[in-house]
Amino acid sequence: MADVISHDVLIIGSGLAGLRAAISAAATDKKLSIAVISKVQVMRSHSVSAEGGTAAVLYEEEGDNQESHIYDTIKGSDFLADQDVAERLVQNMPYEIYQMDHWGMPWSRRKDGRIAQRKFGGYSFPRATFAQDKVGFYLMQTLYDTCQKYDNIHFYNEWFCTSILRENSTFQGLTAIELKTGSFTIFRAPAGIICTGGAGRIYSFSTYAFSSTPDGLDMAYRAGLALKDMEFVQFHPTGILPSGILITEGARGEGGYLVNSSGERFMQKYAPGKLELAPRDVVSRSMIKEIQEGRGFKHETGVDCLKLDLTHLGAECIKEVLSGIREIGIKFSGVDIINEPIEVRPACHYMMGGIHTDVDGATEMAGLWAAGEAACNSTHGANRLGANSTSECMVWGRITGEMAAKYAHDRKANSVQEQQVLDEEKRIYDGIFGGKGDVNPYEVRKRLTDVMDAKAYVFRNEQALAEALKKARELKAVMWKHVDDRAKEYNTNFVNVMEIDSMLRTAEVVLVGAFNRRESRGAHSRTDYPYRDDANFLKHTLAYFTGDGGPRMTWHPVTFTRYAPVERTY
Amino acid sequence: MAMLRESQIMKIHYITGIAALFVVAAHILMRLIMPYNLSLEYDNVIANYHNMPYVVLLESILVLIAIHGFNGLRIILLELRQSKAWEDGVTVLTIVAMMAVIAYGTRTIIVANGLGFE
Amino acid sequence: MAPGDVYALCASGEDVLMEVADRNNREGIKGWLNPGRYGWERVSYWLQRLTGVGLLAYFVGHIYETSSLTQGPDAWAAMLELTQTPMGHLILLLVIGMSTYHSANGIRLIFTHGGKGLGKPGRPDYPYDAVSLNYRQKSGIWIALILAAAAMLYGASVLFGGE
Amino acid sequence: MIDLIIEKIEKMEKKHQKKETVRSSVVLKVYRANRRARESAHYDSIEVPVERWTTVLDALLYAKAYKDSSIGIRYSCRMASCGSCGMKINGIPRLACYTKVSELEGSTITVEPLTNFPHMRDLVTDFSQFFAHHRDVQPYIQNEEADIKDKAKLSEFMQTPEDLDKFLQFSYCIKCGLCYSACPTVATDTKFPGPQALSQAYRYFIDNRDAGGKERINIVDDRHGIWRCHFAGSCSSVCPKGVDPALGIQLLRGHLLGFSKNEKKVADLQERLKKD
Ligand SMILES: Cc1cc2nc3c(=O)[nH]c(=O)nc-3n(C[C@H](O)[C@H](O)[C@H](O)COP(=O)(O)OP(=O)(O)OC[C@H]3O[C@@H](n4cnc5c(N)ncnc54)[C@H](O)[C@@H]3O)c2cc1C
Ligand code: HEM
Ligand code: SF4
Ligand code: F3S
Ligand code: FES
Repeated sequence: MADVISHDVLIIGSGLAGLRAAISAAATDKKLSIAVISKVQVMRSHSVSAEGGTAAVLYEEEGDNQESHIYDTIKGSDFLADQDVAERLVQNMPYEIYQMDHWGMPWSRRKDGRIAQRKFGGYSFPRATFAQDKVGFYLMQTLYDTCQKYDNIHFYNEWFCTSILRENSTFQGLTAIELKTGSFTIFRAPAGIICTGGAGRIYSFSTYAFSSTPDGLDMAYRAGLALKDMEFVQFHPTGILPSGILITEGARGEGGYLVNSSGERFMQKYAPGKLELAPRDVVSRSMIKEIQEGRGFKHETGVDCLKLDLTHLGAECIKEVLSGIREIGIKFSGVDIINEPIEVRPACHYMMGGIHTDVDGATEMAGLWAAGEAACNSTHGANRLGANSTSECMVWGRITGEMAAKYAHDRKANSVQEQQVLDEEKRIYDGIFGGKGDVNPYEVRKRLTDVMDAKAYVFRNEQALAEALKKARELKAVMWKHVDDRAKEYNTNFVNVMEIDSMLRTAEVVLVGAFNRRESRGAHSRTDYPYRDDANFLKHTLAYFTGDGGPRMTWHPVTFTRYAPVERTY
Repeated sequence: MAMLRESQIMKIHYITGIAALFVVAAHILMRLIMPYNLSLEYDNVIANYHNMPYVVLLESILVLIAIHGFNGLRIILLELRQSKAWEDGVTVLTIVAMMAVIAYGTRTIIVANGLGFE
Repeated sequence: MAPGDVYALCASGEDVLMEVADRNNREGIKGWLNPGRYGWERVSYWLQRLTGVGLLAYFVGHIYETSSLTQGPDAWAAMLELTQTPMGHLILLLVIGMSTYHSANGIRLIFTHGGKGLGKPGRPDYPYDAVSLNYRQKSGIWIALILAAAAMLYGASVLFGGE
Repeated sequence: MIDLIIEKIEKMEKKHQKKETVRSSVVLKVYRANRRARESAHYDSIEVPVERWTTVLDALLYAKAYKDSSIGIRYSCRMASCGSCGMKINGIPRLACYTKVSELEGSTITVEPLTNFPHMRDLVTDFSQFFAHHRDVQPYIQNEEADIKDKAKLSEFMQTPEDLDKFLQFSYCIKCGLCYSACPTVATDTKFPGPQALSQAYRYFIDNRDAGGKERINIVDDRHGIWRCHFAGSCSSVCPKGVDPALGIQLLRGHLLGFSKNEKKVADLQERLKKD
């Protein structure tokens, strides 16, 4: 059988959640050996792209308070957030911000030397803590550098995890492929944390890194864990054309306007109270409406869009706090935001859904936790507020790291079930590497993501979703699984094909979830059911794997501790 | 071998470099007080070696440039290959070469100083 | 081998193994051959080296040359016959140029290595132009080159014009 | 007067940089070799369609999807913030996702793996030693207060925008390795930490929250340490993020030489300040 590597805690994914978990596990118990396994080199994780801010209540003496952060989060979620989870997030965040400061995070500062915060969509106080507009990057750097202090953290750069090994419902380890050599390896440990991030690459027009594919989610799904609330996909109002690269919400937080082709600040019509700083689902819907009603611009690629105007902020302000997006604008869109408005369009940006966990981030499998965007502990419900996601990664990274370390403390890695390893080997080497398909897998990916863009975008309806589902299933059935590259070493073709395989399954879960949820809530907006339906749908969607057929769907109750649902206006 | 920190060695390198600039300039200027060809005549040269300040000047040029130059060579060689044998070899070699050149040059100065005056 | 194997090798001090694992794909001094890719500072880098080594070679040669003094006027004259030739003068000219360039650029480098004359770090604005590669540095290199040329001209007038 | 001339020259150079050429297709000349499989190296020429905004990474990924899926390449963020896609493009180390085809001259683009990194396959190189160098310079805050002990007493280190500016630029580094690939010392010296690691040593050295210093300084003050930088400047000229590692290295060396005094006062926790 394959080689075996043993550790005490396995962390899958080296984004913000993964690194925070690694430090917390390593610090909790210095004797444990922690492995961070990632399909990219540590610092290449998608988290480095996060731009705008990390939400936390820091200045109570200046008028902010935690209750308000909790309420904003719950209201933003269209009341689908579990309220105990939102409380946990808000209460833990100040500590995380200061801890990052102590570890060297270059937070932007106010003149008095204290940490600066900016406005962000959906909040009633400026509480997005920022470091210019490269928050995710700096957080990653700070965490990565801090990891270097610990001798008990072992990085496995560029190992692609393929499946979870388990006995009944207890975690035992993983199988993974080392990209460099192509060797198939078993990792054993009593505890594991899945931090594999979001899956936004199932859409074409997306702000995500190319590496944000759902293979981590899919791995959990295939191991029998539920995927929760997958139909809730956030579309960020300002992705630039044609690449989909993000212009941070911080740009609007600093005072940027959205304008339509008649030069009008159209958000005045849709959210007079908050204007451009309404939550993202609201802004994205308004933008699509403007476009549908013919007040959009045409980008030279022929795509409809609107413009984000930052010219009134002045060169100095832009260079000081929005330098990153200025660079992005010039380089990738050919527009210097100091002089000209930039063309934008809503782009797939965040997955509210993920692996079903409880408030501690524990999954349904003993010894296995999930944190970050891959997890769905229901902080964000039907719509996440900007800056709350990096927060979530930090808070649950820490919590799960600590819990996994405590759990692993007096446990040894069990020997794994040989049959599972053989099955997995068969699935990937006979089914995929040795597959006999003749359709180009990359073409399959393109078709799938284009369908998702067209049919499961900001507005959805029954007919479009049904068509998309049909198309996705057709693509799944097509004979496409094959790998042209026969080499063992650094075979990215092989990796791509496995990613595409997982994308097909996950896209199906998203579509079935969206199809079943016959209401409009948060980011999920159905033109055929335009209102929120608390009587029937104030509950989470769960999807279970059933083999080759579609997912088995069930519901899960929402936890309420303080606020009853009310109508959501801004 | 690590008697000096690298920063101390480099300070010496810079100081010897600058000092060399001055002494070499003096050395060259002294050749220019008379026509170049004349300056090379045996008697004139030997006369120089009897002029005590000039002897000091020559000796310091010798020492400064040898230190600076051979340390420079050491730097280049160290960067070329890395293994313990090579690095130790380079260190020993440059120190020995430096001392040999200084000794040989000093011998010339001493002998020339004692040479034929009427 | 596990990832980080090279690191493990460095740590265990196995120099020879590390060299083998590591030399792979190093550019080596071949990289000097096309300095135009990178700019003036890169030119200064290898000119400083070449002139340094050149001067060292001349220095050693010069010590040998003068040592003939000790064997009396005849030996000295014989040595001069060898060195005071057109070829010898050309070499001397080169040495003048090299030492002028090396000294002038060397003084600039001493300041630079001490962090002087480079400007202050601060918020980089796009398009990023490194402050350390500023025109003070570039002019320093040009000045060293011009001085070297001037010194060589003067040297030529002394060496070749005197007859 | 001199300043004026210099400004003029700078402007002229910048204009020169801005040139864009729009083409409808280019030929990618891709370096191919699989080290472990002992395959010998050769170049493949692949023609791909391009548009005004196509980056070299886009072009390569198009080639990978539709022409030759076996091209080995590393990429992730496609927005110049993850540092994956460093490669030599027309002989100069650059980020593929940050280099537009329209910025390049000629209709053939040569792409090769970064030099000075052990080669793995096609455009992919091994970064283990590069990361190890980074780790060796202790790139983290050394301070008794680094880990918050009492969660009930939360406060930040005071840091003015001026304090921040001293190290901010160096913390832009995305560890892409372009500087390492360009540096002529790295090209021959396997033990030299390289511009990335050395500038990170300065980044933490000058951060006013860091109370360490001596040990980190002794690490770089080594036979193969900071002194092996000769200000070739190539690191700064290829750095895509304006880190200017050459500057960081020289400034740190200024402290080692005693040219610069370390006036850094280790920052106070905000709360202690309030009590005073
Ligand atoms: C452009 C952009 C801007 C954003 N800005 C903000 C913001 O301003 N504020 C905010 O709060 N949030 C923001 N977000 C959201 C936030 O960045 C993400 O939700 C968060 O970074 C996710 O972190 P993560 O650790 O969960 O996962 P990721 O950073 O995505 O990391 C996933 C990790 O899992 C690894 N992995 C995946 N699959 C496998 C596998 N099969 N085997 C091995 N390893 C695997 C990957 O290699 C990677 O290391 C932004 C998101 C985007 C797209
Ligand atoms: C006259 C004034 C001189 C000054 C100011 C000077 C200065 C310098 C400086 C600053 C360096 C660079 C060190 C580095 O990059 O780390 C250097 C290198 C060197 N110098 Fe000199 N030098 C002088 C004369 C000489 C002479 C006369 C010789 C010949 C014997 C010489 C030989 C070298 C050598 C061999 C190097 C090594 C090249 C390198 O490190 O890249 N120098 N010098
Ligand atoms: S200093 Fe610049 S070139 Fe070097 S690794 Fe960092 S970002 Fe890349
Ligand atoms: S290229 Fe190398 S020599 Fe120094 S200035 Fe940069 S590290
Ligand atoms: S792909 Fe991330 S830097 Fe190019």
